[in-house]
Amino acid sequence: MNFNLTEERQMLSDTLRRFLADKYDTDRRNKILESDQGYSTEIWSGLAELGVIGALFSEGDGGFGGGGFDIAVVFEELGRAGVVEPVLDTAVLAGGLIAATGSSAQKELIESVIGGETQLAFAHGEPQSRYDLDNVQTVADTQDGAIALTGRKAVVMNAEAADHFVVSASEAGGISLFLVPADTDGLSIQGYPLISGGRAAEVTLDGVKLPETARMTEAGKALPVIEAVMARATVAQMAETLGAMETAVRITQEYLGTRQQFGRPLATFQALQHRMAEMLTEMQQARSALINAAGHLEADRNERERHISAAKGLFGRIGRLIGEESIQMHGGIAMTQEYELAHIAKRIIMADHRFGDEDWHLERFLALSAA
Amino acid sequence: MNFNLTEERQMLSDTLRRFLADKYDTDRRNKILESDQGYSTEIWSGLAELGVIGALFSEGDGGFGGGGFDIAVVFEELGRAGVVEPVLDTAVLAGGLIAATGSSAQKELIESVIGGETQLAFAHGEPQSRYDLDNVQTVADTQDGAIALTGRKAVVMNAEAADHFVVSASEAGGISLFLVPADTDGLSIQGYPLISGGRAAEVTLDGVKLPETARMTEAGKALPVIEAVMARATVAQMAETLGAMETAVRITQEYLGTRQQFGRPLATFQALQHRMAEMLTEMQQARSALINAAGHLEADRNERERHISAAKGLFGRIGRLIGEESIQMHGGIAMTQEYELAHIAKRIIMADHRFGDEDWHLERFLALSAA
Amino acid sequence: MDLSYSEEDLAFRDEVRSFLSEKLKPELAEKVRLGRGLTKEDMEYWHSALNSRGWLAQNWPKEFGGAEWNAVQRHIYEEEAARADAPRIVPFGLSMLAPVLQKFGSKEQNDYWLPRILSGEDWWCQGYSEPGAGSDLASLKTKAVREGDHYIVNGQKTWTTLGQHANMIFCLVRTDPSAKQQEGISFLLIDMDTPGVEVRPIILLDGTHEVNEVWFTDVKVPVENLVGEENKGWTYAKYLLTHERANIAGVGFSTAALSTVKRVAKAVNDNGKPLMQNPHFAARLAKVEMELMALSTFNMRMIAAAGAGGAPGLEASMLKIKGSEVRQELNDLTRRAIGPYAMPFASEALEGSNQPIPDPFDVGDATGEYFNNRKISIFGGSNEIQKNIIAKVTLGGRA
Amino acid sequence: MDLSYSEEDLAFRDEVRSFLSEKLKPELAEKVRLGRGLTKEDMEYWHSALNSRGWLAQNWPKEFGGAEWNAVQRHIYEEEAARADAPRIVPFGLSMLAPVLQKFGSKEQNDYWLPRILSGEDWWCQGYSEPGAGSDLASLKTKAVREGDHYIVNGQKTWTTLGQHANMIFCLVRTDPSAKQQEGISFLLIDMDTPGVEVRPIILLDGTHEVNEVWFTDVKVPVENLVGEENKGWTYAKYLLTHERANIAGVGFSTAALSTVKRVAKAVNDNGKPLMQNPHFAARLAKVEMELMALSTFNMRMIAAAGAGGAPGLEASMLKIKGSEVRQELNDLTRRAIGPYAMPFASEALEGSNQPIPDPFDVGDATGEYFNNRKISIFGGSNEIQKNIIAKVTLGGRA
Repeated sequence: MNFNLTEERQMLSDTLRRFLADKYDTDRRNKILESDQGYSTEIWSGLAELGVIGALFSEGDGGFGGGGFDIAVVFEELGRAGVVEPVLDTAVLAGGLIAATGSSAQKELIESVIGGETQLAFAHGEPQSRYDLDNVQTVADTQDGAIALTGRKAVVMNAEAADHFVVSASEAGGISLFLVPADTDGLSIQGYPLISGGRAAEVTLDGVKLPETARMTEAGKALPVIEAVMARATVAQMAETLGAMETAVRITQEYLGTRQQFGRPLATFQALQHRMAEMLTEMQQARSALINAAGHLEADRNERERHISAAKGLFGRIGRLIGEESIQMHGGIAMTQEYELAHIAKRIIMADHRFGDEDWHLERFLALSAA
Repeated sequence: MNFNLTEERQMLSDTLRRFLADKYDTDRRNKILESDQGYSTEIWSGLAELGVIGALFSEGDGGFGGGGFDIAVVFEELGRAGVVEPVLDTAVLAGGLIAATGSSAQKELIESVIGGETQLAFAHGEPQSRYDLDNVQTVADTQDGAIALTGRKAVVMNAEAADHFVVSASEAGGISLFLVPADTDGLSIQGYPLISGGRAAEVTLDGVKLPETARMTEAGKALPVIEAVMARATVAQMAETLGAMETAVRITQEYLGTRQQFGRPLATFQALQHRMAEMLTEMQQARSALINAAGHLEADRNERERHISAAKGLFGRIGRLIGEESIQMHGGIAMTQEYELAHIAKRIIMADHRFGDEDWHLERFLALSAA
Repeated sequence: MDLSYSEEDLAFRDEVRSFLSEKLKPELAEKVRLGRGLTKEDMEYWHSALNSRGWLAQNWPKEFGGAEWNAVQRHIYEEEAARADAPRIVPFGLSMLAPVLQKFGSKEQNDYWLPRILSGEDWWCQGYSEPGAGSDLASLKTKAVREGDHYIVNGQKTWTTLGQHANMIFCLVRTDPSAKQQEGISFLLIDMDTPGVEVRPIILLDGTHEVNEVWFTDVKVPVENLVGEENKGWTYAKYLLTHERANIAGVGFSTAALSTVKRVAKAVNDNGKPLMQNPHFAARLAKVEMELMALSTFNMRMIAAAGAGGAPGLEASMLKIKGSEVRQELNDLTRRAIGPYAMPFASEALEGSNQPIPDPFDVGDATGEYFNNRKISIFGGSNEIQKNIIAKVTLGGRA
Repeated sequence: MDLSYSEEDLAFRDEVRSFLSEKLKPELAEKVRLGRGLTKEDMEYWHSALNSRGWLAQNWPKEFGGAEWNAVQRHIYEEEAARADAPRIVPFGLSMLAPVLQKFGSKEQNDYWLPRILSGEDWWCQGYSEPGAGSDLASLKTKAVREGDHYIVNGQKTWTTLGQHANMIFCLVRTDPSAKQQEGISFLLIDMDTPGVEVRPIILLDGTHEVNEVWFTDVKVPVENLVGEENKGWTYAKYLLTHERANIAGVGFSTAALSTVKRVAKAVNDNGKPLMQNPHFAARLAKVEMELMALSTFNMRMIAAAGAGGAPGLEASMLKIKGSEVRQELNDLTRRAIGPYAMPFASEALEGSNQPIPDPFDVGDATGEYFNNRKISIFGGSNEIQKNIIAKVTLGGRA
């Protein structure tokens, strides 16, 4: 057992933190939030140059990391700064799927992803699927060697910016994955902003025609790889949320220390002190759960998913606590859109709406524990 | 709508409170707790003389009350003083069943119950039944006009003191009730003390022979009346718990006001102040839930039971909070057996183990709400 | 004790129902149900409909043209209005300023201002909070200096709800800077069209514009706009804070929110079944419904006690705490229910978001409402302040 | 980062397992599993078995005859001992007094007392708390006045765990009554057979006798029983409080409690199915299991940091808070699981309760344990004190 970061990871963490402290203050981020694109091309290039995207891929795929703790280190820093750029969707989710199961031709994309030139999106969830991974009604129909995809994908993150989509569809009694260029005929997008920043879209696939080379896995066999990549994405998102919680608590501590009420700083009120102590204690639990999850990404499926669900369930509860308490302890100021905490708290709380919420993972943890 | 007590009920409440303040202090009650009998014959007679037992029966049954708010008023005072005498078991449960469904010969017992001369017990729950009312494996077998009861009853309150038992048994595809004198052959008792005071027993029925006149309801038709009387008993127990919560909070407030730590009274520490404010708020919720339950005892079955389950579910949560918080805010002193709060807190918390706990009523509330 | 309605109560309920079904336009109810921002015209329409029926000033004494409803009537209206998705009555003129004028104002002030509140001629907003004050209201700094027949007002108010629609604001201002905190404060009525008054929007974290900053720079206010005596404003402010308790628990809002959650939870698919049947979601919902059932009775008990001359200051604090918890929990459940569809942002303030966002469960901006309603445990005396009050009363004056 | 055990760790685990299966008598494990009170002989037996193996003084440096285990080894022992239902090691001599002696005691003191702790010749108890002090330990009043070669001790200690078995007590006493609270305190070793020492039982609310009052009336203590310097006792007491952190989270106890709950919940019938399948009970259980999984890693991280020279004072407070919450919740679940059978009272102290109480789920005195373990958030620095410490450190010295 060893709980120390390697020197490389510590360096990456430090560099990324400095970059973001320098480039990504509240004003800058609020401008990005208000922009049509929903993220900054400049920041994106900066992250790529720093090697942040490369750190999420293994050496075999052209990166220099890709382990659970690489993901955790990068996303904790992104979360700390409330970064809305689509690193998770492009690199961990869609990029991760290509790395895990793409053909060698498809894998050629990864180089430009790592270089920051290509954006990706994973179109998987559907209006009826909620958080279930195996509920896919989009259909892949093969006739005369050509594949046609028909269906609707819900709340697809980064859809407008994506150059390519990884799309899931029902086929051969299971789920298949396809790599679909964004400009393919029949694929249409209705985009909108998200309350915690960034943009998503409803994606309609109206008989989207694809060659056999678009196929990523053997027909109907994609579910295990989707689950494995989702596990990595969940670790990324939890790390991001942990970073955001650190920021929420830091801002709240600073506010309590300076804001005067009834002639003394809020930090001297014991009721608030004890609630702050509880928040700090819960954050240690969250960090420990994240370590458990990241440390079991290479374990067998049941063990891996049990740790993922235990951790994500805990993050649901703790995230709500930290998000709500940091707003409440501030009072009115935290209710304003332009205040740093408002954005951070929204990211923390809305994290429960991706990759399964607290109850969904509770149910899953029970099922996995009984198995 | 009207939330005031009638003058009679207010008088009964005042009289009973004075009687108990006078006769039932901590020392006296601790002696009762340590006694073999587990309750005081003298207190019992005193309660009967005051009319406390009569207030739980309707005029038609020889009492002068019997409404939901009569029950609530009496038991709130009993709970306030942490009374362990078996009023609930003798008068509300077994007595209530006799009043509700006994033959006229059986009902003659009520006079001596009201007079304080007769003790009763309701032998219904079984080792496998947990809180379910309809899970009865004790069998009533009728041959040649004689009934034989065989089975085991679990945690039967007041069994050792009871002169008569109301016993439930399976018959004719349903549940029947029988009135069984305690000295009937084949009925044996293994008694033990209870952690919150009073005594109970495991009751074995080994071919207990009864005449047809022992029967209380039409064969197999007793469940609705059991449920209705249980609803009254649940109101009684919630009122008792509310009274106990009032005492727990009062003792805690007094302690916080006098106990010095770091040079000032505990009551000046804001973290404790806020927790006390939360306890007081929750107690108002409990009182309101009790009023809802008591006020719906005469409603139709579904409406009545829905309010009972809503209230008892709430009492489970709030009781645990008040019990645990009042101990915690005291510190060590509340951990000692002889301190008033220890007994009161145990009664509050153990109330969750009768008539269905928080989760059981949650489940039931959901079923009743869907119906 | 008796929990049932009398014949008269039932007849009144029928009156309310038929009024609502007649006057509440479906488009307006729809807006309320989906939590969409109401326009000034929407609110004015509803006030005018109630006023025509004599039901706008529900708590005013009859002598001032009020309906003077009893506790049960107010409860019935609240319940029916929530069930029908009627807009809430904007409280600033009707139930905040008016009781203060009726109790402490001059006859001239009452004769002039009260009819204008009823007719909608004046739209009032509240100038209490200041940026530096927060929960510590008495530390306010906005100054009013007497010069001849006028006060000259300088300072800044904040969190002024619907100030963008208002033409009048009632303010707490400091008239004696040398007095101790709670002394030296006066209660002043200010015309917002006076030169030197400036309203600046505050965008809340859900993207809505409902609160404002109001800045005063050398604003001239006629002395006849002083309510009561100079330097006694704190007394009036406290009266205002403790007076309007009827709806402090927000039972009506929560009742409506509960029915929304249930409707949505029946419509959402959760792994092949309605989410309503998911035991964990169902448990959350049942728990908050149990709380609401108790809260509703708690609220009625307190209204009844207040009506009978009781003064439930302590219980009002408890109602506010529990009421906010219940409502916030219900808002949490709605956003929870819709899963990934909780993420789209329906902000008024954001570019590109004038397009409709996807709303497959017909629930409106559930997430926005969740975030927006974090305010109900903060504004109007935070839950922490309420707990201080409860502790002060129950732990023997210590705080 | 690496969460897996090394080869050496795994070998050590096998050693621990075979030791436990050899030395832990089934009757003793059964008593531990059912939470029955252990006799003095039971505890002495277990100490002696560990001592023979060289594993009694797990944290002592080798120079003093200790095992000097690293963090992982201690964690492994803790886990395996809990799994096997081994008795806990009575900590007063071994992990409370001994580290103080080793750091601040004289060579003579160490040479004399340490071997007697290992051999079991002395049974130590702790004289810290006083009736008037509680969490405010520094306000203690027990006085020791120097007279020639002795101190004369007068006063009263309370909550003295297992004091009924002890022949020695280490005490904090006030030697300079004129000094400020935390100064003027000394650390004294007192033979309980000295005239004037009286031990009185305290019966806890679960009916057990595990704590005591200890009264001192003109008790003569030789000056060589002073540890370190006079009036420096507070430093040693703080060292003691911050030193023994390895098991502060009680992960081993909670792991055992979790397996008890699971076993019982599978055996209990809930409306025709095992209670384990009741979604509400299962949810409670899953939630606390998730917490325990995280807590276990949190605990390991802190042990590792402490082993690497870190000083996790803040985190120790957090571990104590969360550890007590997890354990108390598990105790709650066990009593909850057994339904009506939670009510019987297995008190040692009550007449007529020597008969066995019904225990159909073979769980022992679950309710007693639930009530008894309310203490873990109270004793040894209450959770409120822990939160004060956390706030003091993290909110910049304010408290």
